[in-house]
Amino acid sequence: MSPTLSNAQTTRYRRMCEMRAFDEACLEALKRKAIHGELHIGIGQEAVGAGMAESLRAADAVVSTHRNHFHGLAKGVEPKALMAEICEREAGLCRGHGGHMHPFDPKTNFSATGIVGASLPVALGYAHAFRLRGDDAVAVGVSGDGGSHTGGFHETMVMAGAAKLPLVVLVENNTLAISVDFGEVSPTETVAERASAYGAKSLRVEGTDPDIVAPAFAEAMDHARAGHGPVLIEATCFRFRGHFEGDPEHYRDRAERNRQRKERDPLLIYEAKMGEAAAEEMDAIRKAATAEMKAILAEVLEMPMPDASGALDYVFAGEGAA
Amino acid sequence: MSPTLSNAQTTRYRRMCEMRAFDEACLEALKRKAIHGELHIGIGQEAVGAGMAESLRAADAVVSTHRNHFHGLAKGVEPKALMAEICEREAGLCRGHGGHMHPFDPKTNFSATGIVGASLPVALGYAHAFRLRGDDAVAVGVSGDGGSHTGGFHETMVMAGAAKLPLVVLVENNTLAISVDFGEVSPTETVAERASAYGAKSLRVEGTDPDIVAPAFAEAMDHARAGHGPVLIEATCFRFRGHFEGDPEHYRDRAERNRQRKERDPLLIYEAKMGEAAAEEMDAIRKAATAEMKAILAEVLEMPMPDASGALDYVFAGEGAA
Amino acid sequence: MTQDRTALPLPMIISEAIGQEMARDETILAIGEDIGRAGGVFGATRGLQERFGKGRVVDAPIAEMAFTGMGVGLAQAGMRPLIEIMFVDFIGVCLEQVYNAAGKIPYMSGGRQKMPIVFKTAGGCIGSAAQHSQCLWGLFAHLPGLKVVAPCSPHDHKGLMAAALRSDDPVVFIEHKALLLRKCRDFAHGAEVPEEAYTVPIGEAAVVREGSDVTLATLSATVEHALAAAAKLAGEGLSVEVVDLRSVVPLDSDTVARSAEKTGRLLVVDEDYQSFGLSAELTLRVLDTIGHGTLKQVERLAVPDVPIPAALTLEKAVVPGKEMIVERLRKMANGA
Amino acid sequence: MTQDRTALPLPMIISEAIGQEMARDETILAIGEDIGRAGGVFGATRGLQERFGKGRVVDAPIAEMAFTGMGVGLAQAGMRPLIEIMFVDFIGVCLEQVYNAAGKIPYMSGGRQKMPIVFKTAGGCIGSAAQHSQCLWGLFAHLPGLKVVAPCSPHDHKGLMAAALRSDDPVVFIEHKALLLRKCRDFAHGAEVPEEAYTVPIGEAAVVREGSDVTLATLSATVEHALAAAAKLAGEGLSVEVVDLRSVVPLDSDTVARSAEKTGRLLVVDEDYQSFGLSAELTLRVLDTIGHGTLKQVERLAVPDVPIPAALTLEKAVVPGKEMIVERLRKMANGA
Ligand SMILES: Cc1ncc(C[n+]2csc(CCOP(=O)(O)OP(=O)(O)O)c2C)c(N)n1
Ligand SMILES: Cc1ncc(C[n+]2csc(CCOP(=O)(O)OP(=O)(O)O)c2C)c(N)n1
Ligand SMILES: [Mg+2]
Ligand SMILES: [Mg+2]
Repeated sequence: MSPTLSNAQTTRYRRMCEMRAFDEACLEALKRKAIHGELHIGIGQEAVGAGMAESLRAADAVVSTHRNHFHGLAKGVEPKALMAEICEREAGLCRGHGGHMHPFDPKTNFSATGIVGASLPVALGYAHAFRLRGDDAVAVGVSGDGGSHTGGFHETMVMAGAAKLPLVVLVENNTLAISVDFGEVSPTETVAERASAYGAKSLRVEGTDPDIVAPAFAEAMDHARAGHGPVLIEATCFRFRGHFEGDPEHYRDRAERNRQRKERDPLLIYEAKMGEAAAEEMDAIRKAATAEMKAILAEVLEMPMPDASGALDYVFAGEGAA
Repeated sequence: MSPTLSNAQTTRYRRMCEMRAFDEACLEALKRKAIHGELHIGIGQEAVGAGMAESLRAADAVVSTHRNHFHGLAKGVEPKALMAEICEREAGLCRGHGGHMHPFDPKTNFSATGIVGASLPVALGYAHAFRLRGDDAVAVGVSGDGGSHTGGFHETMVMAGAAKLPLVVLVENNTLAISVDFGEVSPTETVAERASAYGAKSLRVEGTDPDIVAPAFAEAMDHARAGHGPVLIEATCFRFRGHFEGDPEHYRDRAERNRQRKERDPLLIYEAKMGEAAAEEMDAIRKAATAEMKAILAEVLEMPMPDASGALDYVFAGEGAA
Repeated sequence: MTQDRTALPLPMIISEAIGQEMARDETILAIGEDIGRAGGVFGATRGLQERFGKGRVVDAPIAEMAFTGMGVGLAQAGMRPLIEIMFVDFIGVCLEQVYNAAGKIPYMSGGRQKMPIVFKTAGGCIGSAAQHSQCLWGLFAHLPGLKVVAPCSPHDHKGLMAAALRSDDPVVFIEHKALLLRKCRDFAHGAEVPEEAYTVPIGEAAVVREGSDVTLATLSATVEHALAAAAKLAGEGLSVEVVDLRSVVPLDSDTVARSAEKTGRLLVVDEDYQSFGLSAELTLRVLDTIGHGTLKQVERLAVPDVPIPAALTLEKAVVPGKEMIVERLRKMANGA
Repeated sequence: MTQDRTALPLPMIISEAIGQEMARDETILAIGEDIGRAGGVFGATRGLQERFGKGRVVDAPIAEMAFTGMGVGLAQAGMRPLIEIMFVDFIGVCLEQVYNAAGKIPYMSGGRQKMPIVFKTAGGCIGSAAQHSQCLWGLFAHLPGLKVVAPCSPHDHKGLMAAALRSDDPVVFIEHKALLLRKCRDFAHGAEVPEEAYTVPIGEAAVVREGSDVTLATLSATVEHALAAAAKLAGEGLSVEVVDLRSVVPLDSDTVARSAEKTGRLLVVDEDYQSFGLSAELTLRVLDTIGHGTLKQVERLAVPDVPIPAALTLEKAVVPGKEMIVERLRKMANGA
């Protein structure tokens, strides 16, 4: 049987499946009490991650938020090291010191922060470094819709706009900041339209279809890479789960949520779009991704926790094991 | 001899003269070592102050910046109490505890801050209070061009815009933030054009002529007072003196500064505009204002300093003399 | 009164206190993220928006700099705002208005402008690592003009919240996330909470367990760990007096001093970072009061100046809990 | 070398240090308000933009949150940024990136990401009241992961700035405005500054005047007041040993302890707020080292937990200067 999906389609779908499976494995890890803090899951937003992944180069940087697993995978962070970090293991990306909100991977120029809005200034720093060194790399700062209201967003856009730095600010607008509806607290209907206040290029896409996200994100990256200045790209999507695991979600209607879960699932959307003919092929991709992430989780759960004796290491440089 | 100036013109010119004379008296006080800290002078920006004064009501609030004397006078703060505070006297507006950057006058709803950008959130608070109580008062937050780049500016505009609060943000664009040229660090040519990012009404005026500022500011106040939401009004002007007294001004060309001082002096502009016929009348107004402020300064310089024994009072409510 | 109020979760007690004060005084209003429709991420403002409307219980965007500053403007406009900073860790984005404005304006205005603001926030460790686990009361306490409250028992939460809302001074009110997840009856002390409004005065420590061998002074969730440790050690013949400080500013070091003078030993336990914070200040004030060299032992146990790690194994090694306290007290008892 | 380098203003020494390091290491760059064209409001970066260009000496807009965060991103990108926060008082708008990111990332990354950032800022009182006169080293010191330096002498300014720029850790470098207005020769110690680059190790206190009756430990501009006070009291027969701490983190309490053990008396003087800061931490560490009750006197003199007032008469009453120090030392000598 010859494949129905093109290479690009296969990659997009595979990436989404991996991101979904990764977060499902995190949910399993939580259930098994391998994670003892707050956990933010990206299910529903995979098309954004898959769309980004395509045009990110190794030298580019991505600075993400509290909801960062799929961005990490998109940037090429090793899934096992990431999962091990999320599960607080010694072999984790950050030796179990960082945890799920604070992955730092100097190898792939990927990092994140648990403070809303704080990702963007850090991305701005990368952008300045790239420009100064004459690298043609681009820095991507990720924010949610909620983060677009922060002072950090503004200050970053002001500086990037004035200096025309190679920065792409990606706003994932899932309409909610925990319980707060974007429509109720935003003075504008979209985030993208605020780009004009910064002389930035503006793009707005439906973020549940990687075939829409990928070319738009590529356009943004090309623009920034070519030295034409920052881009503000808004991707609309839907947050499937509570803000954090354990969120009682008193603030939203369960039926409406379930309806959206059905209608705006990037995986279902892509499966429907590819049609019956591709069903088997896609099923295999999905199963493979699920199996891979399950295997990773199984392996991670066997890994040792950091030894308490190292709890004081790494506050300053030169402390602790190399 | 019947007067050449209309009542409105007289008032505008008189207010400008008072503001000029007030700041000149501050310079004199500094020379006499009656002020021992940093001092920011508003000379050159009086047309903005006079333009505001007209449509400010007692119940309105003004929250100003480090460069605040003329805004205080515009809001109706008692000049002697203000001067006494600037000269660190016990009879000052704040008993000599605040000083020139930190005047607080609950009677007129006037206050200021020495932190750039920090005036605007405070004004937002007044605006929320006014709306909540059903007062038809308006809150005015003042910022310089430099302050428009701060996160506080953005967050304030976001909240005011979304809630359509009665807030007027007045940006005095004197093109400089200390040494930094607006044109070099702003992503937009004007501040006013950023209003669209907040669904706010936008106005931009030349701020050296009170006949231009006054109606524009009135329009802004009316808009906000009528419940139509926030207004961003930018007034262009020129900072005559160093950022602070003692500023060596290495960063700007002296000849160019002197040229602008001649061409963009609101008092000279108004005098020229009113013509030869008004010269004598205006001269009298100016002399009266100068004499008034000199007399106030003389009186203030005789006032006692705060007694050291009170240095620990007023940290918490109920401490110190009533 | 048939309902067993000790079955209530602590957040309900807090929202009850706020609701009673808001009903009493219409100048009180609350602003913060998720405090309205969601009733607060822990439920500590549940029901208030329905009761008092969206103007008095404002669901704010993530714009802490704006809405902490709003607190200052509201106070200047004659209101009594409660500003919620969801987690105390986020104070880095908006400390400006808290310490340069709210904390200083009463003084800068020569007493002419009061600042009745409550900055309500949650601190403490429940496993969320370096950016969501801090206490930071030591930071606020260093900055003049702020009262800093961190209660433990349900009874104190209600009374101190009421006192904070009635105070004319800015009060930083730091709840502990681990306590916010509890019901009243899960507390070892102060589980009974009257339905009617009352206040607990800010600045008075409480001896929550009497003892004769050593004084343990602490606050917030650590009081519960301390009580558990004391109960355990009682079985081993060690009698621990536990003092709940309840506030960091004002700091009631006199109560601690009296206790330490009696027991002859002092251990200050602090979930905040050890250095340049509460533990040294309290210890030194106690020593200055009762005389240096008069106590047999003076020690402190706090987070050893490291960020809070993610892994449970590491976290347990740096955040003082019951076990760590027991161990230290045993060591002290053995004279080590 | 015929030029008398002691005629140079202190800021020239600082810009010399930065310039030498930037020339040595092209990953170093500087971002801040007015540091480029104007050369810094005190001149501490004069000439650097001309020399190294606008990409390495960036005149920033008033957007501290953005450019402190840039520091973090630059460090992650392999650069060594110097970020200038003009006055330390402004840290309230951008503390977030300093303590939640720069201070914690080395730890949060398990040692995999270093953070070589210098946060250069000016503190101290020169008459500009509550929002422009603070020191705040106690605040930074409470937060883990930050080294905190506050030099006094020109010699130390140069050597510690070089050390800070070479350090792989985030360093908060706090200058004092009053010192920035001086020439080298106006300093009572360390006025001679070599032209060539050198470092002074971060974390070592210096005994800047030997004495036998009492130890006075302090830092920054207060060292100069202390030396003046000591000189005056020498004439009255009181021999004061003055220790310049030079950094708050690491805190070299050992040097202070050795001195106090010798003199038998300790006075810690601090221009920062007294409570929950440097003075209690240092005092307690010294006592813990040499034993409680071993010193005849242990006192501290600091800003008494009030905002800095505007009026000179009030300011003098709360900010420790030469007179206040003399008075306190006399009192101690008289056993009061
Ligand atoms: C400065 C700051 N304020 C508040 C929070 C608490 N918080 C964490 S995530 C979040 C909502 C973020 O919403 P959004 O940016 O839309 O991202 P999403 O969760 O939807 O992905 C909030 C309020 C925080 N982490 N940092
Ligand atoms: C947050 C903050 N950053 C920096 C400063 C130092 N500072 C005081 S005034 C000023 C320039 C302000 O420029 P602008 O807003 O244009 O007002 P102008 O002085 O021109 O009236 C700066 C950088 C400050 N006070 N607060
Ligand atoms: Mg969202
Ligand atoms: Mg300006």
